[in-house]
Amino acid sequence: MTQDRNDYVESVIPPAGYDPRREQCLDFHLAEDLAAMAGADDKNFILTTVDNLFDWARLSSVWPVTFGLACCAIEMMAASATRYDIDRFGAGAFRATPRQADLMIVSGTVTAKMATRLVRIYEQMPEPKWVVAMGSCAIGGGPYFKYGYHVVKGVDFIVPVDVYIPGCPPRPEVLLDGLMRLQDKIRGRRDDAKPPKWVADYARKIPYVKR
Amino acid sequence: MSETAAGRGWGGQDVRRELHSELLEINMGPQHPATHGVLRLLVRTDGEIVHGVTAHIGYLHRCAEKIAEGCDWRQWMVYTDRFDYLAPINMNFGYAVAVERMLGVQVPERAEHIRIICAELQRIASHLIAIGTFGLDMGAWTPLLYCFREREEILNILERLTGGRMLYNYFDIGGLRFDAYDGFERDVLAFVNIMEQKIPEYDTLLSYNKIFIERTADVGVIDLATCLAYGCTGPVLRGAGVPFDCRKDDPYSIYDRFEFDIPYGEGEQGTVGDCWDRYMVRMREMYESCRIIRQAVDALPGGPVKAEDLKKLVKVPQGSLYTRTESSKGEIGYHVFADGGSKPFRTKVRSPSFSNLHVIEKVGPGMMLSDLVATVGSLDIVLGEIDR
Amino acid sequence: MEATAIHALLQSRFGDAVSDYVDGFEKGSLVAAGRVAEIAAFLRDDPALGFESLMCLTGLDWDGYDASGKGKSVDILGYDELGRPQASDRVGDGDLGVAYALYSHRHGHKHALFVRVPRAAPEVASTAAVWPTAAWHEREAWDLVGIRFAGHPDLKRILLDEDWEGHPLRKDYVMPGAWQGVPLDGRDYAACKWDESGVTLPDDVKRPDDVKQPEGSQRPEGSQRPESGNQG
Amino acid sequence: MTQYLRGIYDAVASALKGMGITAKHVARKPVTLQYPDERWVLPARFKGFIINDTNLCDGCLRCAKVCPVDCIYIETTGKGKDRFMHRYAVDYNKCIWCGLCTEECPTFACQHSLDYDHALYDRRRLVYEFVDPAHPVPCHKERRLQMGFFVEQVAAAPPDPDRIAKAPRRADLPETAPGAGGGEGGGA
Repeated sequence: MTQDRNDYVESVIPPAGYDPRREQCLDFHLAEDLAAMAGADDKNFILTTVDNLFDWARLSSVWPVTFGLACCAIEMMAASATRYDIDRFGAGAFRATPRQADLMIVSGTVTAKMATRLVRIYEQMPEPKWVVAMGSCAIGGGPYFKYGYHVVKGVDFIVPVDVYIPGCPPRPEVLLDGLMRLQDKIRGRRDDAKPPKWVADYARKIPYVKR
Repeated sequence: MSETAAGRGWGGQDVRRELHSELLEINMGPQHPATHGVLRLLVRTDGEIVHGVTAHIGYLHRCAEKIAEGCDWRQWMVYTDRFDYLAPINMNFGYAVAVERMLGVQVPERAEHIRIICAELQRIASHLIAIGTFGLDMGAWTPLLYCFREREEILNILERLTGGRMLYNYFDIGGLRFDAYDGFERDVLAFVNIMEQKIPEYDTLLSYNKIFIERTADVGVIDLATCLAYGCTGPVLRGAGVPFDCRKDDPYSIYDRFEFDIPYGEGEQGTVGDCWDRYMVRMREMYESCRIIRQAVDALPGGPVKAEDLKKLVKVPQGSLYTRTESSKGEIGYHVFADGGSKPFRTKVRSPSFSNLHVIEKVGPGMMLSDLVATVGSLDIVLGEIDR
Repeated sequence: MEATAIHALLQSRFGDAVSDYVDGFEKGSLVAAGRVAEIAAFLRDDPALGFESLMCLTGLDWDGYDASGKGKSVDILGYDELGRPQASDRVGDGDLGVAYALYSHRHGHKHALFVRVPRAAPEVASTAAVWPTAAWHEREAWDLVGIRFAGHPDLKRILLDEDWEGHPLRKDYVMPGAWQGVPLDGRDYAACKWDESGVTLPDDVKRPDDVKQPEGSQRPEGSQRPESGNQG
Repeated sequence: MTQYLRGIYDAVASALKGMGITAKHVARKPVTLQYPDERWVLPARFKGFIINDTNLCDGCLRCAKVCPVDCIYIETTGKGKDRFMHRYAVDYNKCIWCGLCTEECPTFACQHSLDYDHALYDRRRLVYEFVDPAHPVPCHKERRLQMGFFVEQVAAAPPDPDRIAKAPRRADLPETAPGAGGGEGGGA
């Protein structure tokens, strides 16, 4: 695994400054998000603490329902297997029944026929419950957008979605990243407002083009 | 078994009448851990004994054949990836061969060799999942972890080669998208060396485990006549005792240059064509794939990886052709109809799992419910390919 | 056996039912729709032919096929950039067809059968009794192309649901907007409203409360459809 | 009876053998990747998010045409030297990371980055805009030269998939990232 490390470039290109104008251009919904984040400050102190405790408990043991749809389900399995070990985030207990689960990872294409079942499974899950849309298909129809007469163009049209994980299929790391984002959300923190890393990457210019 | 199927207990008494039990229809799936995806089996059962199985598919129908009519020949390659997402390269291979045969394109030698190395690596990866999840169905969790570990190694190699971790889009009509990286052969050989040592480990862990044998031998027997009638191919047909393999019997690419055997079921632990045989065919095929890879790496020539006389926008001459290749699940066939344009007129995908699953309606009745899980597991179906 | 010889044999046996020899990339015979079943049985049972395996059965819509080989076939309809179904007033014409790809394990030879049926009355004799595997392939051809197979044991849709409208692989198929309350068209999600839970909510979207009991409950009593059983 | 006992013996023995194999792994180095802290070393060819260097892009629409899922939106106005690109967006609601666009790009403007892990809460933000609408990008080479854009021709050689590996490493690069500031994206 590590012996070839030198042969390959680093995975992370560190942010080396980016154009603020770019940020403005990209994060066109920034203001709304900041407003949503600023909301929940006027609570009772004790209740807040108890709530925090509950949230902490919830985010530390997010149990997903065993719900694999398509290609992404294999990456979901890979995420629960040895190398990526989703158990490190307390989310490794895949429950075969929705009644014991509080996270639904929609991993793959949601078809019309499956959508009715998906809603039913979602309804069977106890509150509080979260939904993660994994992969292009689940986010927005993906490759099946143009001629997909049987494909739902985004699972958020039928159930509310908390976190979107882009990729086709996303690497298992991205699922873990999405899981951490979900934990942030349960915690009440949503720092999505910061620009994605690749913007910095872009602003830094592609290294293989001589300037 | 046949006695219990008629509702008779081991003592010969009519169990159903004594227990006042009635036939019950239960759904297995579409969300069920043992159905390998979004398959729904409607099982008519009397407690433990299955009296009828109806497979309901289409929960992952992604309209790929319609899409084929809307995009051009090269573009549709990315959709073939998504049929059998456990062995995308084998799916690409079939489509590439189909179109190349109609175009009459000669694929460069180097591309052919790399294609075969990739396809066989992918076959091993797919079989690893088949074995791992089959073990999981039988209640063995550990082999899955080992299988995924080895599969990750294959994915590493393919990721370095193609840039994609799971779906690659590496094959192009007339060759490959780009050449292999430096050190590809070294990586592949290193993996094959490890893999050949690991297979006996799996044998010890799973294949010859007494409990596993008890769960799979003599279970879900699919005999030869049924296989042929229901169009079963791949490990299911070979498990029934016929060494039929498109790589040998309907050769494509350059498989005729390599030496390898076709493993087939011999009824070592029970009847010919039982779950154990199908499982063992896959296990032995991994050896054979390793053999092919070794030979292909040894013979890997230099040169280009793309046919040069091919335009960017492929136009396939008018006509139709059914081309089949051997994927890890069986015979993947593309029935392509072209009208001389830049888009396929109609492409039908004959997916192996589609036919392999059909047989469950035939062999299902009479089984115990737990054996049904074993049989579905041993068929190694992938729903992306059944529903397309 | 050579394909021409197979064709000659079929023609001598069935006369008019076997018309043209198809000589393209794959060799085969054009046969009459009503007599496919007998021809299939002969192909399987004759010791010299021995086609015990049906590799593939394809249903086709020949609508807009460019016979001149220039590739000017009609464009199919899809969803536009924002996900609205495209519409067209073109009415489909042209035949429907079925293609069979056969293989004999015993002799190692291949043959293809082609059937053309008029669009108004697409009916082909079923070969499910000859090759059981054809049962599912024929259901698929009925489902996606809309060809009826006479004598099929259980001809119903296989991939789509039973109350689906239209046959998607016809060239003039218009994409559906919704099915049983499930939205199938795309939305302009950039114009969606923003909910505090982070969900995009188009105006006319069905929330789970509206889609409750999406099937089963709406079905008439006593219907044979087993979907309603045991899910909730 | 002997068969029965034999069966029990076999079951226990084979299970123990299997456990022996498992036991061998106890002393092995764990293979788990500690993800947020430790990252997988990506290969040079990895297909991450697409980035478009608008300084190089001449708006030829090839990427949009070759895209099988139509996820690249390009809007241009004018002709010849006065052709301007107003929008270059990649819609990750549809993108399937297939690499066809980057292969097609004649100027190396459209490339796969090595970035991949970016989950988010709002799907609308998955449409990545590369051109500021207030500052459209000139498409013609001469016009770009005129306006101070970078137009070095790198397109002559066929695309090399190992180009990223051959690129200078981070340590070799100057401290301040080149081009982080001026000339980028917008007008002169």
